Amino acid sequence: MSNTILPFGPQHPVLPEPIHLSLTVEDEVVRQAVPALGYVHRGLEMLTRKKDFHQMIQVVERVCGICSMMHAMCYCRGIETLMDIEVPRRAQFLRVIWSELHRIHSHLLWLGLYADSFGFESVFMQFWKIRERIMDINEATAGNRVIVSVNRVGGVRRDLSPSQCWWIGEQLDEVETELKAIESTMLDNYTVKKRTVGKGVLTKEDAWELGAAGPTLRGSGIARDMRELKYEALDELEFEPVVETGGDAYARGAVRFKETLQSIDLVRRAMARLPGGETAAKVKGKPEGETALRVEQPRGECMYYIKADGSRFLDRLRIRTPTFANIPPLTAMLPGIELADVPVVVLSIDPCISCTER
Amino acid sequence: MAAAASALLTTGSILLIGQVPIRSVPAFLSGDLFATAVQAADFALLGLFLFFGIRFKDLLITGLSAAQIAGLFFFEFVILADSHAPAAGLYCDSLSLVMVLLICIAGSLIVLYALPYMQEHERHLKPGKSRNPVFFSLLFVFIAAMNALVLVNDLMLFYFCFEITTLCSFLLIGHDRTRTARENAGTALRINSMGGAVLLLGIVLIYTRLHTLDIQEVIARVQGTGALLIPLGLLCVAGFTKAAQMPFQKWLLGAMVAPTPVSALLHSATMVKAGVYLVIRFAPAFAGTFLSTGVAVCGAFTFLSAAALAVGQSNGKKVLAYSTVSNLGLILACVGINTRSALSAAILLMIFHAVSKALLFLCMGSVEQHIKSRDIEDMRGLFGEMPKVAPIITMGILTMILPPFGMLLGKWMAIESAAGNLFLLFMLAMGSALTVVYWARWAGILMGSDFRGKPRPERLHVLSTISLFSLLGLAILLSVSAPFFHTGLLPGSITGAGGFAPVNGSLANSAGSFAVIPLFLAAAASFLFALAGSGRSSGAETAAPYMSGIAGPENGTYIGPMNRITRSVNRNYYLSAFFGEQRLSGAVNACAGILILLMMGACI
Amino acid sequence: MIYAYALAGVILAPFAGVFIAGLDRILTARFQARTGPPILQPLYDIAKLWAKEPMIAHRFQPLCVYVYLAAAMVSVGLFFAQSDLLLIFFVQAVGAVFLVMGAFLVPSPFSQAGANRELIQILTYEPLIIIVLAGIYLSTGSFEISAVYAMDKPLLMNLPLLFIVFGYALTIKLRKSPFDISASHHAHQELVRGVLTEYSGRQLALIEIAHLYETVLILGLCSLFWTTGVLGTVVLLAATYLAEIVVDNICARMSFKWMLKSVWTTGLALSAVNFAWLYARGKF
Amino acid sequence: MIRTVFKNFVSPRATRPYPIEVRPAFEHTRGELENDVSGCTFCGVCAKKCPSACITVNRKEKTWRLDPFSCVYCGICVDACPGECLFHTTDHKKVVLHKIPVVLTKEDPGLEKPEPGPA
Amino acid sequence: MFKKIMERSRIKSPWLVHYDCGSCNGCDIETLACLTPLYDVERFGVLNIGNPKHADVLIVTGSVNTRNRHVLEQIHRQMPSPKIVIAVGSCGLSGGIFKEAYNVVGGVDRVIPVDVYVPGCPARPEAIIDGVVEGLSVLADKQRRPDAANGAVAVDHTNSEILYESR
Amino acid sequence: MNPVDMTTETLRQQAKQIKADGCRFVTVTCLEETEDTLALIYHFEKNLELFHYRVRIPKDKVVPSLCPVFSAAFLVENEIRDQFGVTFEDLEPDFNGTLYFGDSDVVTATPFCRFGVKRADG
Ligand code: NFV
Ligand code: SF4
Ligand code: SF4
Ligand code: SF4
Repeated sequence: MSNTILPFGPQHPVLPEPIHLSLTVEDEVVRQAVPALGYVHRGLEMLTRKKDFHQMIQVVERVCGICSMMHAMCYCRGIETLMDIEVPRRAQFLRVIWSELHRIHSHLLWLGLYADSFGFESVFMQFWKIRERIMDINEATAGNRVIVSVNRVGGVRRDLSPSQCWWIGEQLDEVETELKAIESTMLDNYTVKKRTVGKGVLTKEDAWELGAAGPTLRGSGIARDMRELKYEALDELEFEPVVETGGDAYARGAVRFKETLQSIDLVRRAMARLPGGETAAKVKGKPEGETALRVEQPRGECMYYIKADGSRFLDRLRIRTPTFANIPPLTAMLPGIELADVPVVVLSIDPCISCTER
Repeated sequence: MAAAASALLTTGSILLIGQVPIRSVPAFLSGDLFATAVQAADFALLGLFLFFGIRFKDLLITGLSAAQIAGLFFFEFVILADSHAPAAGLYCDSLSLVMVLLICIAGSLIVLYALPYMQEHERHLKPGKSRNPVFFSLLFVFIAAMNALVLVNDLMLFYFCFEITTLCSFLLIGHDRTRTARENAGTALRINSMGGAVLLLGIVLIYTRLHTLDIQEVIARVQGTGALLIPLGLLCVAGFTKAAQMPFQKWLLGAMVAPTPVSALLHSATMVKAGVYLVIRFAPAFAGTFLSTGVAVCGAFTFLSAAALAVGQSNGKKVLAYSTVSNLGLILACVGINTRSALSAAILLMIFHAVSKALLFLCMGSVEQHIKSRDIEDMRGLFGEMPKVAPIITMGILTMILPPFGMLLGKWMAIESAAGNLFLLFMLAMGSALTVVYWARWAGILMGSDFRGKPRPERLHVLSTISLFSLLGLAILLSVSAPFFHTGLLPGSITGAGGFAPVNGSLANSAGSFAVIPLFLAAAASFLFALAGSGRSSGAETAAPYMSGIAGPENGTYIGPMNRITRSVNRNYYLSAFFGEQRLSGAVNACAGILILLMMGACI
Repeated sequence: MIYAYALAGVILAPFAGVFIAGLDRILTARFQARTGPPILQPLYDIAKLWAKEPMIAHRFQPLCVYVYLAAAMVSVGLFFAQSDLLLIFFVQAVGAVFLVMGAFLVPSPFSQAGANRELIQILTYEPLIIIVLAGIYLSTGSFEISAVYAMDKPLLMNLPLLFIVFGYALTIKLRKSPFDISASHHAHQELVRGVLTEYSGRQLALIEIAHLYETVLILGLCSLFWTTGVLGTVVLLAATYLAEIVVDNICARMSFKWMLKSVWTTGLALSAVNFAWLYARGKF
Repeated sequence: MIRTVFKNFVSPRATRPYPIEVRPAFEHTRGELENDVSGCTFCGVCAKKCPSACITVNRKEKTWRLDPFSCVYCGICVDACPGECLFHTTDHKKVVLHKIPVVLTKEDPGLEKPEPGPA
Repeated sequence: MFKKIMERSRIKSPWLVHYDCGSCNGCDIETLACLTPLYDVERFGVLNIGNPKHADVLIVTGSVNTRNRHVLEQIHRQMPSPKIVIAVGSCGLSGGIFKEAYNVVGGVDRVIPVDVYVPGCPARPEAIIDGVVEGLSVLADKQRRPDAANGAVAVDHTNSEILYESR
Repeated sequence: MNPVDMTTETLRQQAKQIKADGCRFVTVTCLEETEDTLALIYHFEKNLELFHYRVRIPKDKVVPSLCPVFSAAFLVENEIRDQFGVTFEDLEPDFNGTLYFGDSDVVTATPFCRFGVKRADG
């Protein structure tokens, strides 16, 4: 006898973004899940034929609003490698500060959506309330709440004044205390644990084999964080990847929660050591050659492949985003879980479809 | 012929109204000749069972029938050898009357329905030569045996009728002569032989203590003494087997392989009701004893567990079967509670259950002949296909679960009576909730709109139509008139002080009242209101269902991965993790067995 | 006289319901550090839905909705007529069954799954309510509401644990976390809005109204636990409802399997203890 | 959570009563894009640099045309403008019911004082 | 009187459904942010109802592409009128920075009639609130002139005082 | 970045070897090199280091899929199928060019192949 088949998405209130899953369900237990993509595909990579390599910064920033800063950073680093540009130390620190702020905002946002996915509305509200402080920081320092647009080839477009740093520190303290206040809810609450522990388990071996990235990978007990590559100013800032061993939705949530606190710490330390100097190097010429490089996005490892032929227009730009890598693990996680847990598990990889499809 | 006979039966039974109680010992019943004839028939019957047992190589049947033969032999020729028991003759009080009415009216309607049904059935089955005459004869023998069973006052005669019903059910279940039919007939015989053996043992024990076979006398002498619990307990167990209580439910489930009229008969008016009747009949004898509580607990447990099993079923006939088992459990629970209110609840439930269940089974038969499946999932949107039968089924279902209809009235009475016993109450409460689940789900599925088969014209024979509509009308009519016939028809011993009585169209006792007539008025008013209200909005176009924004061109489809048009199906919501047959059956049977053992153990 | 009460109840109940629901939303918002809507918001919602373009998904759906509303109204009427508690409850169940049937009518996976889940919810709370009503019966000797009002001591004293059990049923009926499983007030759940998915416009308005009636009914049942003084009743109701809102805000939505298991076990255990206690005090 | 919830309940609500009370904007907020045409030389640098291709400059007719509905408010043009006549206000662009592009010409009364006409 | 209540209710209770139509999430999260404590559009009775069949307002973020245009059309179709559509962000307005990308059809108004345009990249929550408020006056206007049921109608920009009052 | 060259024949064999060495699959990049050849660059990583392997193929060649070795490869290979029209053998699940695109008549069959599409700088 055939089972229930239901279309989950693209327009679905628990999914913040359009992705479709054809779920085959038996007695509320998922037996099979077939994904369908393409509802956000724009074909950004091909815009290299219409926009020059400077303009592409603005384009890759808009691959995704949530991780826009790091997209631009990675892209700029790529171009800088191709053009042999030495980025000033201060700019490297500023990039770290903004990128970690972005990570905080992304994680807070996710934590809220995640709470909403298991119907914990007040926690959603709380996280988003806390998050507004980071948005304020973004707006005050970069001029925009979400798409900060601070990167440029050779450095950054904005600077931080000491008073701004001081203010940011203050705001981060607030964020930290408020986060600590709901730490026990996210990590110890009975109902939350009931909804997350043991849901969507990804073993260490599977996580590695299926190419999971970021917190999804670290939640399964593998300490792999691209920040270990020590790009930008990270070589000066000690850093330990956060690892959990559960491999379930709960572990992934815990990783992100702890990473948020860790990022707050990173921003503080980066601001404390912020060196003086220029914020951008002079740029001359056009990029040529090919390179592949990675940064750690909020959702994990993001790889850029850039090939340039010495003209204003890049030859090929390829972005491998963390969610793209996390989709195969997701499809492996879904069978066997309950229908009610589908949103929890789907959100537990922190899917960003606009990143995935570009 | 058959139609005429059924008409005769019905009128005959109706004529009985107002004649009760009758107690007579007709001459021919007391004659030696008759006694000998019954004796011979008894042995012949048991011999037949033995034969079947040997032929099927079934040790249990063989053993049981051999034991019964030996027991009967011992009883008739050793114990009864010198002291011949005086013949007890016939007894008809209001309880018997209710039963007779039920058997005759429901039975006749079923026979009426069976006429066209069996023709169609034969056409489909194509046996060498028509076996319908045999079939209808058996039906009538069955009905006759049932009538006799509720009318006799002699335990040995009762035993005889009891065994005849066993035989008839065995033959009728095996009617189709397929392998499963044969196997399930075997099961039925096996379990009912157990009942027969237990019954015989009980009778023998009673006789050795009281030296009488007169049922009324037995009851009168035992009532209030708390004596003779073991034989009475044995009688109850015999009743349980007939009424297919857990853990004896298996034969009734198997019985659905038989042609639908047989199932309808077994489930509604005859056979299972024989078991219930037996227990109700002897209820006064063990009122207030531990046995009574035991019966109540066993019944309530059956009510709960069978309802749970029904939730896990997608086979429509099985749902009906489990629901029968479950409702019989409820009835027996009421009998076990053994107060006046509880007994009237039991009798009302028996009446309403018989009518509604007969209706549902017959409808099921039509559906099955029409769509060639008995799976509930295949009945999705049946309304589109069978615009006559589907609403009747839905109505039938509603009469089973919703106020102001009779079944719910009975359930309400049951719960009000059970409120004093915590354990019972829990089981009744949970069971009644489970009942709502499987019925409501089914009703919703029937009336939905995604039937996907090719629509064929719905052909319903006049006789079937008459039968279905009469049953439905009867269910509603009886529900409306419940407060009145309750007092008019039920034994005075039940409806007297402390029991339920009609007050202003409500049925009330000291603990509460069920406003039957006002509710019916309210229901009628709301129905009109609803009709008017929905009539106004019927002008609106029907919108396609929400499919996450990717609904396909056809209702109920969506454009899935790879641009494929996928049909969204909704099936298999039977919570097998909780209520699956495999998951529950073992534990449930074990529990029920233990409960029965406890009950018997406590009698000792 | 009884009919007058019943009529008054039926007419006034929705207004009380609007007020309660509005207060609920404001308080919920306040617990989430928000401002929240105006108190008459439920009224606006219903009036707006009433005036929307009609759009029906199945021809029998309006019928089911109207029966749902009618059942809710009749049960509230019966309540104010101080009728039999069990009867009121069964009449209310008619509405629940029809709501489910209406959701089953449409070939939409969300409404179907929601309907199934709604059935599970009915399955979960129905026994509890029956047990609570039986508890009331044991304390008063009757299922009639008037008998409760004849008591000289609040029921809560006799049935403290059963009141908690009733709280479970209340939470489920009000569709609050952790039991907003078949449909929630906001559609942020896997089944969109579950049973309510396919109802729209006026039908949804009718459902909302029926829901208001149900809220009033269930709070009315709740009020039976303290019948010896108006102040006590009001305090009890306010405290209970506040507790509901707080629970709603400190719990995640749970799965129906958990609900069935945990509610049945804890509910039955609590009521067993309460009954045992009653028994020990010779209340049987 | 219960602590947080009650804390929320007793502390003043976090809501910014937006339409009634408007919070002062941050200094560097990139709000609506404006052109003080008086300083514009119609050099077209902004149009060339704009990643969203939403500015068109016609040197001959001396018109500066902005499609504010495809502008992404990145500020690249502002950074690039040699005449320093482009700037962001701190207020977001207001919502509209119709998409009408902004077309500014030299003759327009710009944002600052009007240019004296040709002598 | 009844009619008056309904008219008033309609602008007091806009339930919205949000569809992310290939947005970069920027506008998306700003739309969601409107629901959160700091902006709390529930003040205006707005609920994110998630189901088009219950919604009055469709908020679309992002640019339309070849696959999701059908979804968008369908959601719009499944909303019972009176309804309004608010396009949010440069992408929703015109395709924004992606308007030249090969899989981008353009703004939302290429597919369904849009009533209110909220510019920005991303549009700020304040702007989105403005958009909703503005949309309500369009809604009010639509009910006064039901013949203009769909499609953008010219209304006076400023008659949204009803929402600004009293809160 | 110095890609090691491979051929389609040895591709799967080498992938197995790479996997046995403890490498992890990262992604595949496809690019158009000349009018009728494409290059597939396979990226792997081990201990934070990236390794690249390049396969040059004519446009109409069927390439063995990496799915049997690295099951995570299905998504990216489907994407390449969409964008460059490369057919992979043993791709599971195979969306057959419909991963991203619904209406084939609107989007050109192989949107990422530049020849045939006018570049902005001529
Ligand atoms: N983090 C991140 Fe992205 C990137 N790259 C990812 O999947 O968010 Ni939209
Ligand atoms: S860059 Fe500045 S001066 Fe040149 S056209 Fe643009 S606005 Fe005018
Ligand atoms: S702000 Fe950016 S998008 Fe807007 S006109 Fe200037 S350069 Fe173009
Ligand atoms: S307008 Fe900007 S922020 Fe909004 S979706 Fe488009 S690119 Fe993202």
